[in-house]
Amino acid sequence: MRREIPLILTAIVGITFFIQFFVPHSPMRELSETFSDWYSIISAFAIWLGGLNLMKISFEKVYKKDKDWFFAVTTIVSFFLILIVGLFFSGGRQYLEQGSGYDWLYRNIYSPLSATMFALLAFFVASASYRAFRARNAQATVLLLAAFIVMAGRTPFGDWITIYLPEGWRLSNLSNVIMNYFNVAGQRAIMIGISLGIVSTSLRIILGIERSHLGGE
Amino acid sequence: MSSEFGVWLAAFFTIGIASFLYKDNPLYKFCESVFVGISAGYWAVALFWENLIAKMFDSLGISYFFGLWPEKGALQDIFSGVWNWNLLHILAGILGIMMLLRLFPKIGWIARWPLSVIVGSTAGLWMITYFQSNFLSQLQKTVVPLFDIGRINELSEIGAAMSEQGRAIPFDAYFAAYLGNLILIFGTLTGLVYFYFSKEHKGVFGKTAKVGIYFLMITFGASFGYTVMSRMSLLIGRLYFLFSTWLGFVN
Amino acid sequence: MNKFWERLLTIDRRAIFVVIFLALSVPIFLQIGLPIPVTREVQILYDALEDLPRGAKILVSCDYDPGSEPELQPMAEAAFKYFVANDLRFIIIGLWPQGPIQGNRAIEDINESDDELIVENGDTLYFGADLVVVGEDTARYGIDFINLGFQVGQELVIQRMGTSFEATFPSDRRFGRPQKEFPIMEGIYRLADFDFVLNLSAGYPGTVEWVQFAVDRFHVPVGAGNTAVQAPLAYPYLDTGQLTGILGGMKGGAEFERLVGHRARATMSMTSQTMAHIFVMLFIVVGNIAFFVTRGKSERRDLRK
Amino acid sequence: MANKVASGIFIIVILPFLIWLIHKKPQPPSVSYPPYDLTAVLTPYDTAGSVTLSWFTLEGDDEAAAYFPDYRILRSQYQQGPFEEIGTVSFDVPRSTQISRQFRDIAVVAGGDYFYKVVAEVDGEIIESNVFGPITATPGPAGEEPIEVPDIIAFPPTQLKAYDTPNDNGGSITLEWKISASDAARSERFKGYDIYRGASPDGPFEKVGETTSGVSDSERQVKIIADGRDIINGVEYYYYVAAKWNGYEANSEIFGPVKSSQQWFHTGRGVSLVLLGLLIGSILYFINRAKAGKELFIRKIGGLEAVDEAVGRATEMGKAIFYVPGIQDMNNMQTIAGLTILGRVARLTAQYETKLEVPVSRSLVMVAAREIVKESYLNAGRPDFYNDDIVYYLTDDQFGYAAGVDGLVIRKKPATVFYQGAFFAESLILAETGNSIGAIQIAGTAMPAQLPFFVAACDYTLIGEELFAASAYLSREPKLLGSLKGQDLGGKLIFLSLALIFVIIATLGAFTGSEIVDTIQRMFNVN
Repeated sequence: MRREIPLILTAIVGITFFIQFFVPHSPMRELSETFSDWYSIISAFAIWLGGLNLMKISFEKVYKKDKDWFFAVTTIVSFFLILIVGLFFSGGRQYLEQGSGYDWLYRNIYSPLSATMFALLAFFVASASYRAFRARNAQATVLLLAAFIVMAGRTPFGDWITIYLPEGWRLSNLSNVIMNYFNVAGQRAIMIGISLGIVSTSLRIILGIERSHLGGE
Repeated sequence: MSSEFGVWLAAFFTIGIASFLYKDNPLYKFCESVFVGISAGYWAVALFWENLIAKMFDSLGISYFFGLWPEKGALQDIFSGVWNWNLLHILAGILGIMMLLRLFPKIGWIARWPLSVIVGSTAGLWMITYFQSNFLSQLQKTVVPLFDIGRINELSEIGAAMSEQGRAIPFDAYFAAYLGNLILIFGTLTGLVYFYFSKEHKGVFGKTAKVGIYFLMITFGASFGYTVMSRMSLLIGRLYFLFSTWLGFVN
Repeated sequence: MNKFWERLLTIDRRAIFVVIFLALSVPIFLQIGLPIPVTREVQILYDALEDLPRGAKILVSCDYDPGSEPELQPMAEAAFKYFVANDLRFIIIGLWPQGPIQGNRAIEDINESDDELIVENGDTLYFGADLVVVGEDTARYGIDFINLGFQVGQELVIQRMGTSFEATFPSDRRFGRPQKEFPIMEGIYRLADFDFVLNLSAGYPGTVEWVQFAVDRFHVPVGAGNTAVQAPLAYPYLDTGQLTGILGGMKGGAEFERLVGHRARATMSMTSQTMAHIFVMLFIVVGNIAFFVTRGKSERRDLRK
Repeated sequence: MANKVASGIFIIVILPFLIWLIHKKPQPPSVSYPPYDLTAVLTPYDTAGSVTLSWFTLEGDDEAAAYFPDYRILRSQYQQGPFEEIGTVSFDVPRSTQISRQFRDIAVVAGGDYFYKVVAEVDGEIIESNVFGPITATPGPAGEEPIEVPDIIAFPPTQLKAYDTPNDNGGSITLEWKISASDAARSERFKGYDIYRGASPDGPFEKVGETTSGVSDSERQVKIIADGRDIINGVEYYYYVAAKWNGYEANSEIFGPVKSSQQWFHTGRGVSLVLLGLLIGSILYFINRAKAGKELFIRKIGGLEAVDEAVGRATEMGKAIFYVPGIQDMNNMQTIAGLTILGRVARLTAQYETKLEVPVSRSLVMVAAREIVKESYLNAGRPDFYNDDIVYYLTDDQFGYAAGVDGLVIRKKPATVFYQGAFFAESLILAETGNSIGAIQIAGTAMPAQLPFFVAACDYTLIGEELFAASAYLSREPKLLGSLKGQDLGGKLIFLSLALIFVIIATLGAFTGSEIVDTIQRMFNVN
């Protein structure tokens, strides 16, 4: 029960998707669509599991008067704030519409937080290029050169430092070559490798050889 | 300067998160904890309306029964004698509840059932999709002649016209015609040799794998260079918000 | 001399942060425009849009969140403006929950009318939501454009659209009504009924999934607007013809803005971007000189082979 | 047991497929269209009665090509002729649309039957159109207000064909027609087509769809569209298509009957099936060989060798280990592949009694990770050391999660951080923060865009496929090693050899000017 049924379920669902690809005849399509919907519904339940876990940990922090218990309170408050507003005070289904409370929270709290967190990357990228991109060995040097050329080539700066060369022979052209040929070749090798890894891992999962997601051997 | 409360709030959170750059501090901790709470709740609300209500209650006809949705669902169909696949969504609901049973340690193992449905559908779908889109279509595009005859012919035509105007043929056009396909084929194949696991990287094989690594490194470098651009734009967006929307210094 | 380089090598990263901040901020105040040549991948997308007949229906999938707004929002605005001005109809969806909201915001921002609302046949129509005015052209919600919201399920959503569009996106976002009540949805049963798909994507699910499902399985032309990080991933698909054009990052956005004749934020930001690039390149050069002068003495540790 | 059942199902499934492949199902009719496609109609609104002809232009007919001769319009009262020339249309007359030309014959006698054809000489070759007719010249009803006759009039779509949409599960019929001669893309007046369907040739017909102007296949000048509105398999349908032009509709002829049906095999996916079958077969073969006790070699993977060292280091320093499984859900194979590494790490931390923390961003991942860690602690003989709080959820949101993990890393200062799974932009935020506190970092992802950052900021990085090889590498379990070998031989070797062979053929083909390149490429078309 604990192990066999999950393994059989995995195999049935996995093989359905496999067959569905080659057999258009019913009921394959309907089955695969049904399983897709199941995924959506299960994840809608599962998200509460995560939320409740987060609340549990936060409440524990407050209860134990942990060092940062105040911040646990803010987490709890903001979680319930958006939950209550989104479920009850934002016009139901139209919760995403302009002017709803949910939309207001989205625009003025969620959106700036998310965008700023993302924007920190600009700083990290600069510091990483200063610190980490060193010509330590041949491989690192190649990586660095390619990065440098592409970076220069994507801005007017690249053509400007190679202005003495004839048009069409400047840095932006070199950067195009790297982007369209060397980059594509490398990406392709990685992509093919990944696809093989995925086919083989999927097959092992369907056959029940790989079962770590169900708790190891 | 903006007179809207929301904009000021947004500016506060922007500065709060950015203060992490200096060092970890209470303001950042505050923003971080708000962020974690708000975003967890944000997703819970979105999935509630879009998945639970729309996929389950609407398609089963429960929303219709309570007059919350104009369209009939699977339950109504069944009672009028028509088979509707959406009826199986009841099973999904049961699986979803099994998922929540994870909260109770004694019977938590039952959460493996819904998990296996998720993993099974992923495995089946990804196996096919990646094989088609990454393996087959990349194989297709690697099967090209070593030299692009069409482009070479084109070059000689354009070349004559361009040299009349006193201009040089672009470097990338030359490359594309004579070396492009060669690099594509060679780079892909050597890169693939690098990923070969069941043979030691020695001798000629090892050398080929080494060339493959260099191709991968160029790829990484190119991605990095390209990405720097993207990252900078994100910050520009935030700066526009601060200087223009909030403070009103520029338009 | 050696000391100086050593000091430079161990410099506090906050110094770098300050330099980058200034490099990006100063050009915003100076407002200089730079010339922007149009690259092939942007031209392909624009040409494909130009070839669409009047009244063609375009599916716009906004697969991004506010984090990527600086790169993708200008593209959405430029594209919507172009659609309205050229009598193309568009249907907004999102595989990311935040996507359709971003679509709404783009529509709100391109609206040029100063009025707030008009009353027509007893219905109150709001500008920027029900009606969009661009120059002399007007587009109306439900007829010329619609927002069908978000659906969860990542690539499975695309797969489902391939067989039934209505089952995948049953209702509209603004009124919460069944989608078939709107005239724009007439003739749309499956993904293949769209004339073009424009995917604005910042990651997963995004362009790769649209190529794998919409293009490879259902043969709909897909054009992509990507963040610059995602763009290199999309390039191999351009080469194979699976993608009909790519707008890569802010630069791609600026080029697209130029083609559709709508110079806006992407164009204005290119100067800041160029400055930042120059500084990052300087960092790499200086960092390497310091590294060679000191021969990596003060490196923290090097576990790498 | 389950694995035997699944193997069995696989074989049962694949064998019949291969048989189907040999007996290929008939393809949809390939329709070819003659040049010209001459049609004639009574000019609408013309009370005097005249006939308007319309035909598609020949290749070479554009205003720039000064050598293109005139079209000669011929008319006769009999099908067999004799035809006499009644006029010419010169190339320098602007075309009525981008693709067609029109000619109005006003010299007709009311009640007379006429046949028409068009002839032109291109490159010394005389190209004749089809003979169209008979058409009876009829004047409009007398006494009606004379209406201005438009210069260009609406023409119906022609040569409508309908057939069962191939490779689907029924409920769909594909229509194909040569576009109306009045159809010009972006024309102000041409409004597209309406599709009508009926149960019998006599009607009643009901509008079932509409589509825009323009062609789907520019070479043949045809529009192809599938009708999928409430079609019942096996029921006969009749169709016609109307071109809408300036408030006027021109109907095509009725086509039918046509039935839709379901297909058992997607013929476009044969090559996929064979190659995928080879790959799967090779994996299964080597799994079996490995089970039989055959030793299998696997090369060293640096990033995985370092796992033990990294855990050991954290133990020495008495600090925690962080394991970050990426921001994707269990529906991503990378997450699943990454979690197998978590199993190994958890086992080591249980043995060494090192503190392990796994902040996750998806609740399903939380469930799976807890199962894995629990099992590992059990296997290491330390179930007492396990508690559910080792794995905890932060938020589903990408940057919310990044902000949370960043704060945790800065405050708890772990000695070692693992990043294994699917990562996006947060990769650099995480890796840089880890770097700033001096942690050893081991990353692994199959996201090509994030690999450069991990390579730059982490000590070890598993690149792409190496992540998927991890479970075999770490466990050394024969079955897993066998599958790795199978994927090397059945995947990479086949790819390499096929690519090399076909590249040589393609190169030779390109030099000899044959169309072999296209043929080979079409073989691998993804459908």
